[in-house]
This record gives sequence, C-alpha cells and structure tokens, in this order.
Amino acid sequence: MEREKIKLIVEALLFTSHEPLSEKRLAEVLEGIDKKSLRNTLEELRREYQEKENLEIREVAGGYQIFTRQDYAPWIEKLHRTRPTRLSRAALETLAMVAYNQPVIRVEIESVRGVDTSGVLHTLLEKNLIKILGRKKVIGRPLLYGVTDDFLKYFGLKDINELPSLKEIRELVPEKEETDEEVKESEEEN
Amino acid sequence: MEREKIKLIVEALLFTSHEPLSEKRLAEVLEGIDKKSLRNTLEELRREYQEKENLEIREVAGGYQIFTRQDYAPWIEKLHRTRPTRLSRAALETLAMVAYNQPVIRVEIESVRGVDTSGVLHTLLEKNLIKILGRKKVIGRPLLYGVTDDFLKYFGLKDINELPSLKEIRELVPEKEETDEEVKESEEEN
Amino acid sequence: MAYHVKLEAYEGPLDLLLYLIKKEEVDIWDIPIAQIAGEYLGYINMMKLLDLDVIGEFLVMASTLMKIKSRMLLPQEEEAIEEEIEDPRSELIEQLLEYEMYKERAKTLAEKEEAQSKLFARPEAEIPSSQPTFEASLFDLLTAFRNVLKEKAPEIVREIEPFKITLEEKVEEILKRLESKEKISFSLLFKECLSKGELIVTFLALLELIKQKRVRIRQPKLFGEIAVYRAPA
Repeated sequence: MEREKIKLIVEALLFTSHEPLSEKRLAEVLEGIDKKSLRNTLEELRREYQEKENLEIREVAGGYQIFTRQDYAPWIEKLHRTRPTRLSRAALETLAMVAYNQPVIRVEIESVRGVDTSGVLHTLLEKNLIKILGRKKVIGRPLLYGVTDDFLKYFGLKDINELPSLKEIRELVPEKEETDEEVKESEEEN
Repeated sequence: MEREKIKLIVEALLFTSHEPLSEKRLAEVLEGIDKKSLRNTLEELRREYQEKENLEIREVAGGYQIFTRQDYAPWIEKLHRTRPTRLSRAALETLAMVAYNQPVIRVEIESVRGVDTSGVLHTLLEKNLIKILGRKKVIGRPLLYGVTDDFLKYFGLKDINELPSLKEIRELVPEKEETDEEVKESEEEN
Repeated sequence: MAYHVKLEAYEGPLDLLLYLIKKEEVDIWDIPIAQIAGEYLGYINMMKLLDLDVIGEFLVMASTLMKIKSRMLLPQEEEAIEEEIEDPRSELIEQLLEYEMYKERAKTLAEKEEAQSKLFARPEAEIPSSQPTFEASLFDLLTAFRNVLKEKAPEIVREIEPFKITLEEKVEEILKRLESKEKISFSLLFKECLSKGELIVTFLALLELIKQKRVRIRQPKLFGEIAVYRAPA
C-alpha cells in the first residue's frame, strides 16, 4: 500500500476512535504493514495536526488519539452541557501514593496520609483509576493496588514514567507562600 | 468573531459529536452568530472536506455530521471488530458466582440470578473464562463449573485466592454517601 | 443527620499540622512542639464544638504530640551519655515531609487533570451490538450489590415474609415508576425495599431491564450517584 493511502486510513481510524490506538492495534488493522513505515506515518500525521489550530494528535496511555485543543473547551462544554468535575484532594493524594509506589497496600497509604482511606480507595476502584493487582505475601495477605490505563487516560499521560519525579515537581511548582528555607533544606536531603 | 475562527470552532464541535448538529444547535453554542454567516461557514467547511479523501461532512437528519468515507469502512469495521470486548453484566455476574462458589452447578447460579443462564454459561465457556470441572454426584449428574486460567488473566489475578473476599469488598465500601463527597465540583475547590 | 463542615485544614491530622506549621511560620525541622501542640489542641476543641465526627485520627495525633512534648522536657544529658539520643520529633518530621511530598505530587496530578479535562476526543459511537456491554468490572458489580445489602439491616427479615414479590412484578413496578418520572436514583430504589428478599429481586429486576434495554443506568454527575433512566422508545 502506498504511503499516502496508509496515512489516510490511519487518520480515519484515529478520527473514529474514542480511545487511544496503539501502534500494535493499528498494525493489526493494517495487516502486513511494517512497523517502521507505520511509525513514520504516525509521525507525519502528527506533524500535520500540529499545524491545525483546533485539533491535535497526542500520545496517551500507549496510543495515539485526536483531541480538540484547550482553547476550544468552552464551546465544547457548552455543546455537551458538561461541567468539568474534579477529583477531591483526598482522591488525588491517594492516587499519587498508588502511582508512585505501586504495587502498594492500604496500610502503606494510610501511614503516609494519616487517615483511613478505604472510602477513597473504593471510589478510585469504582472509577477504574486503580485496580487490585493481587495480594502481598505478608501476614493477612492484604490486597495490592496499582493504577490502570484509565488513570493514564484521565491525566493524559503517555505512560507511568511520564509522571514527574519529585525534583521536577519542585521546579514546576514554585510554591507561593512556602518558606524558602523549607524547600532548600529538603532538597539538601535528597 | 472572525470567520476563520468560527470555522475552527464548528469543526471542533462536529468532531466531538456523534450525532448530527443542527444549525440551530450550533447557533446556540456560538451565541450571537447570525444565521447567514453560520450557513456560509458550514458550506465552506463542507467544501473543504469534499477535498479530503477519507472524511466528509454530510447533512443528516437536519444536521451536519462528519463521517469517514465509504471506502474506509472495511478498516473501521475491522478496528471495531477487533476491539477487546467487554463482558456483559450478566456474564460478569455469572462469573462472580462461579468464581466465588466453584465448583458450582447451573441451578445454583440460577437460584441466585433468578434467570436462565445457559446462554451466558455457553458464552463464558466459549471465551474460555470458565470450564467444566466434572459432574456432581446427585440426581441428574449436573455439570460442575469453575473458572479458568484465562479468567485469572482477564482480571489480572495470580491465583483464585487473590480474588477479594466479600469481607474485603465490604471493607472497601464506604458508609453512606461518602463516595459522593470524594468528588467535589471544581467550583467549590476554587 | 450530622452536617459536614469540611475545611481545607481539617482533611486529616497531618494536614492540620502542616497548616499550623505554615501559619505560625515555624521551621519544620525545628518544630516548637509545645506551641504547636497547644494550637493543635485548640483546633480539636473547636472541632468538638462544631460537632465534627472525624475526631479519632486527630486525637491520635494529639497524643503523639503530647508524647513528644513530654519527651522533649526530659533532661537529656543523662540519656546522652548512653547513646546518641534521637530527636523525639524526628519521626514526626519524616512523616510530615513525606506527606508533603505526596501533597505536591497530588498537586501536579491536579494540574494534569485540569489540562486533560479541557481536551475532548471523539465520543464513543453507539455501535449496535447483539449483546449489551457494560462498563463495569467485577468489583463494580459486587460493590454495587454489597452496598445495597449493607444498607438494609438483615434483622428486618424474619423467616415469614408477609408477601413475596416476584421478579416480573418488580420489573413492572420499576417501569411504572419511570412512566411518571424521568429517572429514579439507584439508592432510592433500594431504600424502599422492605426485606432482603425484595432487595435481591429489585437488583435482579434492574439487571433484567438493563439487559432488555428498557432502562438505562447513568451517572449524571461524573462519578456521582447512579440513576436509572427510562430507555428512549
């Protein structure tokens, strides 16, 4: 198949998909395509979309997906009459614990957060942002938790390694009233 | 608003909608736009899409909608066909019954679910999520079912003992409406 | 029903402690325990006055603070002879720093959430399929039902049930109720059940109706309370 045709097919596939499509998945549909030319096509397509003002192709959860750009959110929200909902702070803190320490058990999370988290864990399981990975081989065989693909999709992450390390966080989020010494000192510790 | 911008917004709106958008609806979203310029924009956008080989804008049921072109249907159908299927609720429920009570016979499942499950059992057998373990030594010698290794894989479990017990699930279930509280509307947070 | 007052600082004992440390502008590495413990107890008293029921974990922290305070008051020289004494505060400091780190991480997640929530993808097409599919995991199913069973205390049921409601009757009842109303909340549907038997029948009736595509289950508020809707004709 010629290159141009492949690109058109890939675009049509991305266009109709409500979830990220991995290279593997695309290769399955485009039987017999070699990996390299598929990747080149995706790169080309992505560059073309970079020129667009309203749409873009992003890599999320190990796949490619077309999204509208940020600036267009107000109109789209208006069309669908949706109001953005946000996770609570407790949910975000627990998610951070799970994402950075997976597989992790409940008591580990609670030892850091200092509060009972069963309610939050339940909520996160229900939203399919975390999942049960199995059991830890210690007394009581507690359940082990980890994050899901939906977690990556929800936060728009390519993969788990895209989560910023603590150092990056410090650079990214200069805290307003946080005392300077505090930050410096904990950096020294690292 | 300038014409080019309107066109970009309309395209973004059409992209995020899986049903035809009427001029009226679009005008509501693009508050204050006059009908004539909206129609012109739509006409222009449609002409632009006519140049595309893989996508087109069609007027359907009194509205506009983006479609992939006919020639691309085989690939799109293939994408959907090969889409990992989710289990139906009935299947999940039956699976839960089998997993937590194995070895189990059909009438036991039906006594809980209250509906005929032969179809579901058949599907699950076909998908290799359950298997026949043998026959129960009672009158009629009914078949005994249990879950398979594929079942464990599907749910990411190492072995059957990793399934959360009902007690654990109960622990994870928060009291009252706690779940709702975990999610705050963004406005509240700001 | 107790009303919930949720102040930022009250989300947990560590939150409150960090809040006080920042408010008093003290050094996290050299917390003036007596002062902070005093402030902390002041807040707990206030929470008691407000009749907040989340006090347990806060009390644990208060007692930790008091313990540290008393250990700090001990004459240190004697102990120091035996071994390098550890600052009684160090464990707490470690915990606070670790918690703060996760708070930062949570903050970056919140930023990513914010950014991602402004991006819209193609919606899921309604592909006609022979078998209805549901976005539910095994866990979802079990918890939903678990919730239902839990809310009703089993004592209500005795061996003799005054009346038995069949699946068909329940199906009819739900449909009838949806004639006059657009939706019923999932939990309400179960609150009105008189017995455990009826709960189970209600649950099954709901599953049956979903299977037959006669009702739809939706969460109008994302992740919120589930509602049962009449399926469009």
